[in-house]
Amino acid sequence: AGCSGKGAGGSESGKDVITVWTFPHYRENAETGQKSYEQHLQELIAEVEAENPDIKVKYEILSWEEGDKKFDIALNSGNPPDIFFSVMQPKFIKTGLAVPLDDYLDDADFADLEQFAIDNFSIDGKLWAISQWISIHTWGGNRKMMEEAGADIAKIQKEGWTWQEFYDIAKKISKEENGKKIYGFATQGKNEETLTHLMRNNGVIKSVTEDGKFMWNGDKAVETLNFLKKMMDEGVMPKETAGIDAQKVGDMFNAGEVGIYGRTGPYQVRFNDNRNKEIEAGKIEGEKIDFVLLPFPHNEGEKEVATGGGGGMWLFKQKNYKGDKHTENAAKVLKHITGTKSSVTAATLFIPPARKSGQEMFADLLQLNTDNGKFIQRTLGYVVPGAKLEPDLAQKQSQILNDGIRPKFQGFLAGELTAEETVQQWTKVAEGILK
Amino acid sequence: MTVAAQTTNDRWDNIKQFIKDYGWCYIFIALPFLLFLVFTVYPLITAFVMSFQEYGVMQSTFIGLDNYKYLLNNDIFWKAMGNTTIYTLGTVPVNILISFFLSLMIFPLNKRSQTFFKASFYLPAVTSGITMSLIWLWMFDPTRSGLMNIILSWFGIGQQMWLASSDSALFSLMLMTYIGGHGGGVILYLAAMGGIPRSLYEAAEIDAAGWWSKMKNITWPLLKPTTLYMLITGVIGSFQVFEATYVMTQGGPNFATTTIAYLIYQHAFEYYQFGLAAAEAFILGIVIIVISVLQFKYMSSDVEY
Amino acid sequence: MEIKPATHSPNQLLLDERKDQRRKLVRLAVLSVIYVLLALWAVFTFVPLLWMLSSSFKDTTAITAVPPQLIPKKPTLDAYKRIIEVGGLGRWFVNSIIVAGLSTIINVFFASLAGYAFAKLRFPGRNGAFWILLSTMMIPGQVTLIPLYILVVNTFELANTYVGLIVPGMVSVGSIFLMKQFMSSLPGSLIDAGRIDACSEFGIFWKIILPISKPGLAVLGIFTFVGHWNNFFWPFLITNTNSMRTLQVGLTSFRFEHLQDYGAMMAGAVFSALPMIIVFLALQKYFLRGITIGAIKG
Amino acid sequence: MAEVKFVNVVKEFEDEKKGKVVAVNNANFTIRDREFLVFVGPSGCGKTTSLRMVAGLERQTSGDIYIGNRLVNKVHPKDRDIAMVFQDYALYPHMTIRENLGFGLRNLKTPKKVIEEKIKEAAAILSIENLLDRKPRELSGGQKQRIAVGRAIVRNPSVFLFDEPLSNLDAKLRVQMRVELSELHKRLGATVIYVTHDQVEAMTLGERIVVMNEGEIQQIAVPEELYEQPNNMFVAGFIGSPPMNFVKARLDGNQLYTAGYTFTVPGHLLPKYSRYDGKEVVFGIRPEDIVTVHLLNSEPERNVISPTLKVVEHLGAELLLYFNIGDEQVTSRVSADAKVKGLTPVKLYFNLDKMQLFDPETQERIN
Amino acid sequence: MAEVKFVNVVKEFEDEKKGKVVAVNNANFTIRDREFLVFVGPSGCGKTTSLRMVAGLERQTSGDIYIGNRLVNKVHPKDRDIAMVFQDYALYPHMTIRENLGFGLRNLKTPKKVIEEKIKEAAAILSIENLLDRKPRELSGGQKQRIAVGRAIVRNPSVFLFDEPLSNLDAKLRVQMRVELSELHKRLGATVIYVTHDQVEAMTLGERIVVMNEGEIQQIAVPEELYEQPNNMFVAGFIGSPPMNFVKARLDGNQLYTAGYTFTVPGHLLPKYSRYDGKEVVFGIRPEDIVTVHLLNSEPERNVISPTLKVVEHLGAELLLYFNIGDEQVTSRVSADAKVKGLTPVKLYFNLDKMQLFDPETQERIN
Ligand SMILES: Nc1ncnc2c1ncn2[C@@H]1O[C@H](COP(=O)(O)OP(=O)(O)OP(=O)(O)O)[C@@H](O)[C@H]1O
Ligand SMILES: Nc1ncnc2c1ncn2[C@@H]1O[C@H](COP(=O)(O)OP(=O)(O)OP(=O)(O)O)[C@@H](O)[C@H]1O
Ligand SMILES: [Mg+2]
Ligand SMILES: [Mg+2]
Repeated sequence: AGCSGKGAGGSESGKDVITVWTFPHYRENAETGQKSYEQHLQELIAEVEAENPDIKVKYEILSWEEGDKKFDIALNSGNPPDIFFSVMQPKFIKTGLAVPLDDYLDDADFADLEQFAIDNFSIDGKLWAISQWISIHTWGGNRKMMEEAGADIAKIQKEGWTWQEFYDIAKKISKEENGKKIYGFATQGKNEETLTHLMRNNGVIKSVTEDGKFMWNGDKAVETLNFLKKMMDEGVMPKETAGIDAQKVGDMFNAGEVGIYGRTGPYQVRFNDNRNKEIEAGKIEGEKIDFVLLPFPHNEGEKEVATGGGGGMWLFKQKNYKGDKHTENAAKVLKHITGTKSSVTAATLFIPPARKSGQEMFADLLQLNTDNGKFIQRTLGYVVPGAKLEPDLAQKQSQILNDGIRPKFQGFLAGELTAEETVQQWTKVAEGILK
Repeated sequence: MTVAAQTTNDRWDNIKQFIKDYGWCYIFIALPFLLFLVFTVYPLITAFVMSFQEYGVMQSTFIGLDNYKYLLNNDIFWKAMGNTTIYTLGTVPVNILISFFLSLMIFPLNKRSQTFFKASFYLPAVTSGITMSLIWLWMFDPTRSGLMNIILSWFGIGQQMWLASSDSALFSLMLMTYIGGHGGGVILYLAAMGGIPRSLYEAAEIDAAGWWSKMKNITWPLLKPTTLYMLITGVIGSFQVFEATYVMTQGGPNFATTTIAYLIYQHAFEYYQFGLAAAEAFILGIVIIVISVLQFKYMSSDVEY
Repeated sequence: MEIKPATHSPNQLLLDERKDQRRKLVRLAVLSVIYVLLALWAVFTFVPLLWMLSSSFKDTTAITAVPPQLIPKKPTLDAYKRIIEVGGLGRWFVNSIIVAGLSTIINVFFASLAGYAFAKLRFPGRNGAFWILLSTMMIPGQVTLIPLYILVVNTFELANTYVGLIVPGMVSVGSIFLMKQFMSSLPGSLIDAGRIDACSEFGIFWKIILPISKPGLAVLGIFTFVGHWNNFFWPFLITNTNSMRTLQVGLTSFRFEHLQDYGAMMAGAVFSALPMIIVFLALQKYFLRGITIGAIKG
Repeated sequence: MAEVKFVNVVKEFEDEKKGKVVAVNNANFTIRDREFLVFVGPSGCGKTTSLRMVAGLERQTSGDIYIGNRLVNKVHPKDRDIAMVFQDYALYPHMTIRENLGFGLRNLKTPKKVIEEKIKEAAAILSIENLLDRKPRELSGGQKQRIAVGRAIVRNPSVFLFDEPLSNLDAKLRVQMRVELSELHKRLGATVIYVTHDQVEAMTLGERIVVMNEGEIQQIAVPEELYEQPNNMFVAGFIGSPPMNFVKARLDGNQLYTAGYTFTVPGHLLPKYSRYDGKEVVFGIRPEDIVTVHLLNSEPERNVISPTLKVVEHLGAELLLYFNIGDEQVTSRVSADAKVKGLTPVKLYFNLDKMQLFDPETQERIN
Repeated sequence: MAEVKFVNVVKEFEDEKKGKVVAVNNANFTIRDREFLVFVGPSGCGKTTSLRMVAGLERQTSGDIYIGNRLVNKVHPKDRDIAMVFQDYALYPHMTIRENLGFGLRNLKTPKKVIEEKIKEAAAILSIENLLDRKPRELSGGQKQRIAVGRAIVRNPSVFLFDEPLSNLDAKLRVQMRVELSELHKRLGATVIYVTHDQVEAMTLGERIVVMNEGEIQQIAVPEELYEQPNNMFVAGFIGSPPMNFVKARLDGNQLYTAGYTFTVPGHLLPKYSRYDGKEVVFGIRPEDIVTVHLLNSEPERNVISPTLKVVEHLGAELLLYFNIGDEQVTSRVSADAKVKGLTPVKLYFNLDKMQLFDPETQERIN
């Protein structure tokens, strides 16, 4: 192909060229016979090209770290790809180049999509992307360690657990064994994700409401922070949490240093299975782990709330508008590569596909009948989306996050601020921004 | 022939002569300069215009000095300015000194050892900044199993939080530059040291100067031009430091490592406030220019460029 | 008048002898200390590199093992196998060579041409032009990304082409600065001799100045090559197909959501550092001669 | 025909610190065809600048320069039919000697065979045949110098320009090269313009000499004239080694009063000094015109003084005697036969037939 | 007491390309207290090396060096009670003159006031008071040279070492500085070792001169002796400018046969040459001992030849006449009064009373 590509769009042998930018979700595994994400995408593209001989699809797999930035630059240069994979980003909408999908979808499509998937990508009453999956946020646990500490895992997965119940188990797991420290709980402290999960399960579902009110300003926030503090003080959770990232948490869990850990997802079931297989095959050293997905614990008297998200395919036009026909073609491609068959991607990642038809089609792959599978199904029922904010307000919210919550929370984890000071300070930032 | 005709003729002659005399000079810098105009100056001018706008892809609105005003009244901007300054003050002179002392130690060695150490100090530069940052992120693991903590424990020093504490995060980033990354400086210093006449040292030896006196009174002052060069390029570089913050700390914790360059990135790509980012860049640019001019003025009294 | 030893006493001789002995010892001691210090420092600076090297030979568990294994217990080539299996490695490598190589050649050529003009030729506007160049170094590059992208991708439509990869980096002010400093020390009479020998102005540059500037060119060459070889962001921005990727861009495909293949990344980093080490070793003899920047007025 | 003519030539430089510098001020003179002309003067007086203007490496600020009757103001160096030898030789360090010699011709697209021949010829003239395949750095100073001349020869120019070509050589080699250059000039029969700050070189090599100082031409003359009839104190002091002695004096009738000594001016010289009778003058006399009395056949009646010597320098064949008249140091140069030992007073005869008087204001020679 | 003594001193260098280089070979001599001794010789003969061994900047391979009776083989430069003036002056470019002068004393922790005084004293001696606050780059060559000497003076050493201190100055300044150095030596009364490759400097400055060649000492003598009784052809050729003429000849009775001419040896010289009767010799005669006949009172009967002149150089007071005897170029130096014009043959008288004969094998003077 070499030098043939000349920017997005344009035509090649009279065909309408549609550009797709997406990310490498998983790679090929020759032993399990699993294809790579790229291969799955290629299949879908081949189909849509066969169906529409006037369309040529060009796709690019971006790298995770910098892909967003590449897209940001392309978008702000007025030259985004036609289709892009992303989570919900109100700022995309604000540029005026994102194209709402309502006109290109029929009722059947809407019916097939999980309601959460629709809600997640709706703003202004318009749908901005077709979700590929519902990525549920969960916690994860080491069955052996938890059961030794007296946990009834089946019950937890079915009915949830309270902060206290969680704390008791975690506390029991924590110990120091011949110089090696074992923690009941660990989570990454680079951002406020875990805090968000706990806040939602302490009755505060949104940090900023649709009408522009800041909700993380009161006792509930202090209480939640203090719960974390207690765990750090008591050695249930590493006191270095502020400097621990997700990768490190995973490593610690695999090394048997952690019983329960924060923020993983169904995908981890697959990774864990693969790891166990490799250990069995003697390819790598290590202990096999029986991995269980866990719900977020909720505070006594508060409702259990699950958190989810999900990436989807967005449709864009270019500043140099290429015509309605082109947009239509792009929408066609988008629909196909997010269609029922595309659920293979979600299923491969062991995440529930956003399309109900997809969940059915790949039921085997999803192993929905296992304990973990059942837990996922249950979670889908009570996952609550965050506030659906206007782009402007969304931007303010992210500014509150960047300038207030995240830095102060980091300061709190590092032991530099008390819970009260933390809440006070970020409230002040939030009020300044929302004013 | 009329007078007027003569003068136009003269003028034409003058132009022809000018082209004959200097034409080549301009041709020599023309192509580089043209490319430079297109790919550096033009984007810079566009960015400069952007700094007076609220940028939008479809259309930008002119808002005068609002971006600049906003920044000058913004706490985070000043915090970042402070961090950047501390970082610059804490890295550039220290690193120059380290390079200087390393060179000082290498210089008296024989050729083969010189080559060996030069290569040793330069080679870490061949790995990309991102890879380096990733490795360091790993070394700065705040738990007991972090490499840096393990090394410290050999010396009986307790566990450090490194990047995880506001107190030590910026210092950790600086520490990273102290170790490694002196290859260029060492090469430049060694070359310059080779240029100092031997007779000066011999004169000093007869003048009863010891090692320290020779170093302080001869080597160091005579390396001023090189030091100035490294100071200026170093300041330019460190005022624009971005990669380490971006990969390792994202400005945290609690803004302890937020640098101007990182702030620019945040404004540009997180909020799509390109106008604001441009304004920030130009404020930073002015600061750097002022500092460079001051350095030139202060340092170059003995130095000929 | 100072008192000077009138006669040559055996005492004095002994004293001198002892003093000399001591000086010799001190010298030896200092030299050993220098070697030890330098070696330690070298090891210190090498730790990250060694870590990179050793990690590239570890399996996925060893890489995150606690405590860290400085030397892999069970060295394996798996990581290297993985990066080779991904495919495209050869192609990326070739692309990198083309892009970094051409960029270096063009950069060195332009920088020496302009550096020569700024250092050795006198013409109206010389200083002004040079200072304009220099001051643009002081503005952070991030803000010009969007305008540059619009220019290269939208206006010139150079996305995903070698030209687009190379052109914006063809001229670097830093390189011009360096070459100007270097060329100022060349004897001007050679240029005059060339003029009298009926050599054209470009001929003087090409046949006289370039050949005698080899040390400077080598230093600039390696600096530029390393810079372009490690350049990630621009190639990432403007390439769209696997076949146009450079090594640095290609190597990022080992990062997956929720899972980073550190082993492969480190193997990739080792792999991509190799050519530069070779280039460095090949050119390092010029580094010995080095270049001097500026001079003390004496 | 390669006469070189300067008409009202002025050269100014813009110096960053000093502002405008006049390097050559209104030079007017003609260098004759086949003449060996030497520019001499102290450092910074504008010699090199004059030469470079002839070469076309520098353009005069105003005035005209002609080479062989052709106005060359706007002619490129390569078309001026000149060749130049530089002070630092400016050999191309990366080329062999052969390539160095042939470089100019190759640029002029001369056929290979012709180039080969010319190189051979030049190499024979300078006896450098065995050096042709070396690089400049493998040569000694004298050899380099010869190559630099060879590079000029192969061009077969009508004007040769030399910029202090001998100043980097040691004393002995300098003497040898001087003779070689002199012979070469005779053989080639080209016009030669030669710049030096060494007056010995100027005197021995130049058919005529241009003495410059601070951009101004002081005198143009053949060596003897320069030595015997210097225009002014500058020329008198610059030419001759040790230089002419200058002593403040007052002329009164035929008596010359200096600090402590009185001299009698020979009668035949008096007419030309009549205007200065009773006025302050500067009395100039060359060291060789002050001799020890006992070397003469008979002791003269007048103009003999017995000063105390400060220093005696032994130069083998000669002695230099230093003493003071008032504050001014005076040198006498006598044959080693004088056998002056130690610093005892000695009788010295001033041969005032060879004296010069100068106006202390204008510093011009009184004539 | 600061006599300097070399006993069997050998210095070898390890050169990367040439292997072992003997820079100084078995030197044995004593420099007397307060003596002004000059080392002279061609480039690379080992002069600087000898000096640096005295300074302690280089350690001899074998042999002993004494300064003032103290064996200094293992004494550090700063403790040798010496001061050195370098060829390139080695002034610290970034320090003012005052700081330059005081640097050594400051290193020795001398009290500030004493330093100030010593600087003042040295500045007065050298009349450089007005330069003290300048930097070296603001000085002319002569001034720099003076500062370099000043830096040595403030140290008040018993031995001064000079390494070609005048070679960077122009001819005129060189003459002036020579006299200054000479006077300075008298005033300070210290031992001076002075290195130069310029024989004029050596002759005028040295109380005694050491002539070196290729690491070997050729002769140590006072200037007159060196000039009149050179040990060998090397010394004879090196001392004197223009150098002594050498012509291959055969001695037969009192006849000296050269290529084309026959000379008659004065009878009083014959005894010492008797051993060489009938053998090949080298006939040496200095240029000033060949004079034009018409400058003499009467034409001598013998030893007059009429060669064709190749080149005539006019040096103001003198003429140099170049001609050949066989293949060998011979120079005659005559007063300018000889008024030789053009290259017509001229009658030249060889004053064989001043002749020397050398053994063509050993190159030693026949005595
Ligand atoms: N390119 C230049 N820019 C400014 N001033 C110059 C330039 N070239 C020469 N000058 C000045 O012009 C004057 C004459 O210089 P020139 O080189 O002709 O002297 P010179 O007689 O050759 O001296 P030297 O014997 O030192 O070579 C000096 O004052 C010098 O500083
Ligand atoms: N450090 C050194 N290493 C190797 N050889 C050296 C060294 N220093 C001097 N030599 C050699 O020793 C010999 C004598 O050198 P020295 O410097 O004493 O000569 P010189 O008489 O001072 O000459 P010049 O007049 O050129 O200064 C030379 O052949 C030189 O190459
Ligand atoms: Mg000159
Ligand atoms: Mg020497």
